[in-house]
Amino acid sequence: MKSALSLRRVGLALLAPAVAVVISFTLSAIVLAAIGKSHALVAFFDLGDTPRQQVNSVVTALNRAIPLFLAGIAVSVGFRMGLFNIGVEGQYRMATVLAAALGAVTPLPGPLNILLIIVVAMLTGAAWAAVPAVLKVTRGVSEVISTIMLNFVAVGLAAYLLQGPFKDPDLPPGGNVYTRTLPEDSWLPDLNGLLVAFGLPEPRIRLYGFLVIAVIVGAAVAFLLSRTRFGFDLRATGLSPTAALTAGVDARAMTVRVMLLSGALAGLIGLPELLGKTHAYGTSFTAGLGFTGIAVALLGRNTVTGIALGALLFGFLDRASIPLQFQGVPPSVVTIMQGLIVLSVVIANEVVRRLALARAERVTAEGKTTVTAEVAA
Amino acid sequence: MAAPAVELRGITKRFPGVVANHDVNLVVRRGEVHAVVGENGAGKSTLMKTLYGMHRPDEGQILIDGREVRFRSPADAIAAGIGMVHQHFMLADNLTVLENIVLGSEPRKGLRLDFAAARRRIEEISSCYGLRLRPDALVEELGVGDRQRVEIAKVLYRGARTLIFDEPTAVLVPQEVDELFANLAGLKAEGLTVIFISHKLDEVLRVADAITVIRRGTTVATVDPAEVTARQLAELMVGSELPTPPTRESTVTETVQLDVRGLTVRNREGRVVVDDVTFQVRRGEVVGIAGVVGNGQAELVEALMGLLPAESGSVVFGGEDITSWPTRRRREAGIGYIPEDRHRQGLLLTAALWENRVLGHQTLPPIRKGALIDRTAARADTERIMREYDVRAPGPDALAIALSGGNQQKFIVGREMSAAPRLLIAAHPTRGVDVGAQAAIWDQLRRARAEGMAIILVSADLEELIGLSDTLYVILRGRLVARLDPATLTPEELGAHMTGCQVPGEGTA
Amino acid sequence: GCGSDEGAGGGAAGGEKIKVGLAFDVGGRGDKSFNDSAAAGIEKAKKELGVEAIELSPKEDGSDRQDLLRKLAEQGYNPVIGVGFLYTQDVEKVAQEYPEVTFACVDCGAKGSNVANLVFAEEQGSFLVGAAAALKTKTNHIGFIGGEEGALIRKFQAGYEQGAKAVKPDIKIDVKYLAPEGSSGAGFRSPDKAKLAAQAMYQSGADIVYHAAGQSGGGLFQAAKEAGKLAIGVDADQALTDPQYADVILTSMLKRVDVAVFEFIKAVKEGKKPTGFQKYDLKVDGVGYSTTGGKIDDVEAKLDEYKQKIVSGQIQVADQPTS
Amino acid sequence: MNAVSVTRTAPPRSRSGAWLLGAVGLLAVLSFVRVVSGQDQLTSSGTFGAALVLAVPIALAGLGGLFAERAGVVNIGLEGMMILGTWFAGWAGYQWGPWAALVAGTAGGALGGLLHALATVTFGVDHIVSGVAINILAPGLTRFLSEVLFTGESGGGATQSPTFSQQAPKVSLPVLSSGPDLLGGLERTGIFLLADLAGLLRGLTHEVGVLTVLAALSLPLSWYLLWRTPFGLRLRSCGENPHAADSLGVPVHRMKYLAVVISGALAGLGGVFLVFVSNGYREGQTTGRGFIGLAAMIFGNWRPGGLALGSALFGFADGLQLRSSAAVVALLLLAAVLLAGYAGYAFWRGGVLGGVVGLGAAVAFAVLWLVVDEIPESFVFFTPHVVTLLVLSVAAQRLRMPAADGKPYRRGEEA
Ligand SMILES: Nc1ncnc2c1ncn2[C@@H]1O[C@H](COP(=O)(O)OP(=O)(O)OP(=O)(O)O)[C@@H](O)[C@H]1O
Ligand SMILES: Nc1ncnc2c1ncn2[C@@H]1O[C@H](COP(=O)(O)OP(=O)(O)OP(=O)(O)O)[C@@H](O)[C@H]1O
Ligand SMILES: [Mg+2]
Ligand SMILES: [Mg+2]
Repeated sequence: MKSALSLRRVGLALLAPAVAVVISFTLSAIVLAAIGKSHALVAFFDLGDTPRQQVNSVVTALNRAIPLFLAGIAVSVGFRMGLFNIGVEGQYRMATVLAAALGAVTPLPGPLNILLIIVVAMLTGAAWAAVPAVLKVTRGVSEVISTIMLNFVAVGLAAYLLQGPFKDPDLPPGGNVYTRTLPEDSWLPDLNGLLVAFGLPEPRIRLYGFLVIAVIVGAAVAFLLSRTRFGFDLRATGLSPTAALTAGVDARAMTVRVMLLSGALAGLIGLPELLGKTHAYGTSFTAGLGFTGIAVALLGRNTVTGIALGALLFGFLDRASIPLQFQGVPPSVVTIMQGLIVLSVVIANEVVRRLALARAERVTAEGKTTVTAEVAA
Repeated sequence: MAAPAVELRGITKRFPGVVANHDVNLVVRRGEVHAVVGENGAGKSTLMKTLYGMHRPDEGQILIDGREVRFRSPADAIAAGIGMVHQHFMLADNLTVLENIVLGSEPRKGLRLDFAAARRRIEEISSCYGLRLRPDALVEELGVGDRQRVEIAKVLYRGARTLIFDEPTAVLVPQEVDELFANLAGLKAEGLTVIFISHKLDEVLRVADAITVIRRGTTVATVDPAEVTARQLAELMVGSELPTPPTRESTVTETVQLDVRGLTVRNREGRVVVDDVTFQVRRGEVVGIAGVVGNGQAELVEALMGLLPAESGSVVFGGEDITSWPTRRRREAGIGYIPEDRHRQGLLLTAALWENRVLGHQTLPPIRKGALIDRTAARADTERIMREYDVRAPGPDALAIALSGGNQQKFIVGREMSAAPRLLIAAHPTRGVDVGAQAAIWDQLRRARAEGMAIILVSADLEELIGLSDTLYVILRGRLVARLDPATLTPEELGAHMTGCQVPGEGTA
Repeated sequence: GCGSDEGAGGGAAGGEKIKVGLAFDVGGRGDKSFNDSAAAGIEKAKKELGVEAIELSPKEDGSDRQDLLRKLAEQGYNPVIGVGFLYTQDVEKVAQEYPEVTFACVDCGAKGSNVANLVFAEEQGSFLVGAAAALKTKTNHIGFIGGEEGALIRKFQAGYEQGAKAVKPDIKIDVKYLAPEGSSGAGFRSPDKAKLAAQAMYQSGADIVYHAAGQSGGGLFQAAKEAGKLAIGVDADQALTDPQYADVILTSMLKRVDVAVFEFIKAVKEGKKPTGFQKYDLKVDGVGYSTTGGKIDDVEAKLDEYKQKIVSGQIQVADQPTS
Repeated sequence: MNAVSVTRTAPPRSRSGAWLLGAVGLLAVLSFVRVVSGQDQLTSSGTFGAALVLAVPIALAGLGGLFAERAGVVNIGLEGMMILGTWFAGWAGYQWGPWAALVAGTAGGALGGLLHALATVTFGVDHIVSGVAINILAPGLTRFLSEVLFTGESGGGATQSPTFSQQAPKVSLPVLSSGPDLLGGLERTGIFLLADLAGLLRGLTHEVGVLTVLAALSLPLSWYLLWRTPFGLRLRSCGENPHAADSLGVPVHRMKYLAVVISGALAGLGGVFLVFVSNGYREGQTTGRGFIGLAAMIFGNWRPGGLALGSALFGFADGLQLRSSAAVVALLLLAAVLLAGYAGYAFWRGGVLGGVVGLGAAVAFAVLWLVVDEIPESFVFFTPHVVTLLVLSVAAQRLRMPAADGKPYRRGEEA
């Protein structure tokens, strides 16, 4: 009987994503049919003809997912305690430009320099997040406003640094401006060797070595949240600020700590690209990951595994944008689909959560079996 | 004979997995005060909500003045002359009294809300029933009694002929209760019908014209208050005896556990709410704090827990000055806390029970494991609490929200006791809890006291205060105005002290 | 069916049938500006050279520029063109991976033996419209509005200022940028801000304002119209592309991305492998000014004089502002 | 969290007097700084006019946020709804003129609101998630629609609609700010306070678009609607305590739907305004104003007057930086003067710490003003954002958001 029940529970847990995927692909099919390209739907699943193309596709999706995962984690840490850090965007921009500039001029040997870059990025992100944190606890300024404003400030400041003091003096003519390129021993090795070791063909694209760090960070954050006292205090504050306060959690200190943590994690977002692809910060450095991170965090319901899945989903959808264009489908359709998917996933989640909660209460009322806390959150 | 004002026939209401009401029959005559009693979870509120159109019955009929009605929403019930004062007040704090009262049936002048007309009408009701309303005050500034009068005004404003009160007296002091009952009598005199729910059986016997007992979702009897005693009524409800606060055999020692001197506290708006308070609690002693809600007892407790800073004065705990310690450090030093509002302060409602076991005890054994939380230990200890305190829940993984109020409260008591605190601050430990659970909690408090725990008890239940306390203080406008001996005190005397209208000197220990 | 896949000829201009892959800057085709100009080059190549072409756009955040180029190369497109300096690094990378493919990058300074940088002497064209503005101003006061402040747009500013000062050394020039570079194109999409900035310039006495601000330029024209003053367009002949503003557009600085793209494709088609910097300057009419509406007919002779001096090297136009 | 609320019923007359006094005082300080620094743009009618143009879309978005949040629905999707507003306005405007643009843009925004209501009210989705999804959806949708509908139209393309042939009408105050333009004359005299006042008045009355007038009216109108009518009371009750509202027969779900749709419509109207300024739809022309609007609403403590103040402040700083980078430097002096005033006030109130900090900051700004004669352009861009942050951190924050804001509501479920 117990196993039958847990089976049902698993069923419920899987129901949400399943329903969501069905709904969103139905919607996508409708959109595609509307522009007379219904045949293009397969492009979502078609990773390529040759194994090598397939590996390429997967690596493309993964490379996109890694920074999104980090962004989602950074946002979620704040969310878990009820802090809305919209400023992840600005935090990673400042972190990347400073880390890139500093990493290019330090004389440290490779691995140490990589470590330094990571530390500088995290410290910068945390410092940039410290502003709204301090304003909130000392002056009661809503972090929603201050982080929105600081994002704009970060754009201007980063532009100033890039065009001025951090600009590579030996740039060739042309419009693009970079910081100095990192010394080659500070480039993070890719993981293509690993793929080959698994018997896969070597992809043309480099799988970001930062994947390893992202996984470690994810595990660390999951551990921090679920096993440590700090994590408990954080989650308790998010679930009920009043109860947490009564339990002796110092709300102001927690606000500052969590903002700093969120900012430090945000500092990592630009590094996969910096250390694995561009090796310099420039005007063309990917922007907007902080905002997408909000969607990813919420899609993953602020849990580390959920965020990983959400980031992968975004990665795979984004990857499809190019094959779809070859089919004559404009990239805007992919964006539309992303929006639809986010909406249908969360709606399905919500419906299923309610079903589960109702069941939990029913079972409790019957007083028969155990119900876990998974339905919460 | 005229048709009854309200008649419920064979009402059944099912929630997923629960039959909250089953074949309930209730007849309420016009112009009577009709009480409904029953255990926690017996289905009283559900029945009243059904009558008020908040949910539809699965089976059965509702008759108003002999005619069958079907309510689709409270609006229908209101139109049929039924009004309800809910167990948890249904007021918007940030709106004015006037706005709360007229909401949903506003007088209009063209497009706009006719404030003048509304004010006139409210003042009329206010003077007619002696409700003393201030239409332009914000509800958040009001005390509990005021809020209840706003609720009553809401109902009267809508021209209700039948009024439902769900546990109206749970949070009132005797004087306020008396006033409420005077109001009820006034309503009755005007020909209105009153249905009310209460756990306080003596009260019920005092004011009701008829009493219906509900057990496990169904009506078991309707009795005449003149013909039953409280004890008989309780037996009808639960089949067990009505508990009384335990008798006293002093366990007070000489060791002072808590020494509060000249404590002054300002609230978050900067008003002095605790004013130069001095008292001591010895090991093995229960110190009761009595006071009308809003006289500073909540802030006093918060200051003792470190939730509000002390403006001046000192708090010495076991010889150490803890005046400026943060909450966590106080808890670590051995202060336990049963907060007043269990939903907002005591529990993480959407978290598992075992996580709630951790709450407030993150840094204490057996939960603490370096910087980590020992989940296994937390689970095991949750199971122990469930066993020892008779918390009826499926297991440590059940969500706190899924427990009934009484079980939630027993769990909180068990949790706070498990750290073996040297001082326990218990605020309204049995509020809204049914008679069985109440007895269990009293039992626990008494046992802890016998083992040498110092206890500060804040309660609105005067029987409880008098029955449990070794020493009783009365707090009025932030000051301790009397120190009383519970051994010789009646609730009425205590009530008089609390409202500040006692003859000076009388009853002072 | 014209022959097999393997190198069969059959295009209108003879030679090999080639497949051109073009990746737009964020904004993509239909931006009425830079990207559309590149698209026009492709259209011309399709018509006149009989080439096959595909046009792709990156995601809004531009994160997949490199993937676009790679996919094009992988699918056998050759040449592959990236439009906009943001492609610099990506073209460099992908060109390394596909040495057999010829790449072009518009406005870039990309390295690589199979990369052609199609660059323009915007400062030279801007010099001439600056001179025109100085010749036509009645108040001795003109203005410049840039979209986002970066190296590329500063070239426009530099040339404009130098040209104006060449005519009137004491001329007053107001300069305003709408956003810092890296604002995801916000500065090129804010006609309202351009309008307000232009209003300020006109109110303080300027009577001609030049813009290098993409779609924000519409706001400048609007302001000019309302104030009864003049404006100078950019990239394309804006008196033609925005006919309702033709009466306030003094002239436009032309930047012939279409020509550059077309010529590049043509060269590839002819079997050449253009590499390094393909500079489109006044000498080859890669930049210039428009005369639609005849508002500068009276000073054309003077402008031609300057043009000759620049072409001959007598005047060196700086590509960054002096101050 | 625990702040006292300020309002009850109609504000007493003395308070509006205090407001007026404060406004005049502020203008006097501005005027003083203008005279000392010689930066006429600080108080020119052009600057105030620009401030108005920049403030209106922010205020409209903020007003949209106000309606939604007063009914208990957090609306971070304002940006997306504004984008929808711009597109639909562009689409209708070039075909049928400005009035059609007004209607279509408003309806477009309302459509976004409807979607948000569907997700949050009917399905109980987290409000922020739904808003973020709308912010993703709207740009994709509008891009797609442009590709389909604008490409091929003369002057239209994937990123813009054809330019309107007809402009939205504008009005000026006769005699005072047009024709003889008495205010303009007064402004040019440069007399202390008088010229500045003239600048302010002329900026607010010279060549003002009808939509600006509409937006300016919509602020008091919204206040009236929300605080003086039964509809408003019901709407606000849904944001404060939906259970109470429900128990009194207020149709909570319907009210929330209505509020969120109005919210979207107002955000859409903000979009229409932008389209009118540029005389056509341009992709991305909202440039984050929805977020700024949200910030302005929070800045204004969920009240129309406050959000108007927040928008005006932002608009003024933005207008100033657009018109004159040099005048931005003078803001340093302004900050110094105001901070000195704040410090004085703090000392007078007995707050030594606040006073010392304020005085220190005042001196720092004054020194900065003396040594800096030009601010790098990159810094000038974010003047309005920094100004907003500075004002927020100096003004004591007693924010009170609607008690049930952001909480999903289902009948019978206790919070
Ligand atoms: N909305 C609901 N959904 C599911 N079950 C409910 C709901 N409301 C009440 N119940 C269940 O119905 C039963 C009766 O609850 P009700 O609130 O009527 O009790 P009560 O007699 O008022 O208790 P108390 O004295 O504690 O107020 C309980 O078992 C409760 O769990
Ligand atoms: N919407 C609901 N869904 C499920 N169960 C509910 C719901 N509302 C109430 N209950 C359950 O009904 C029971 C009694 O509810 P009620 O609100 O009367 O609590 P209570 O026992 O009086 O406690 P308290 O005094 O804290 O309100 C509890 O078990 C509670 O969990
Ligand atoms: Mg009840
Ligand atoms: Mg109860």
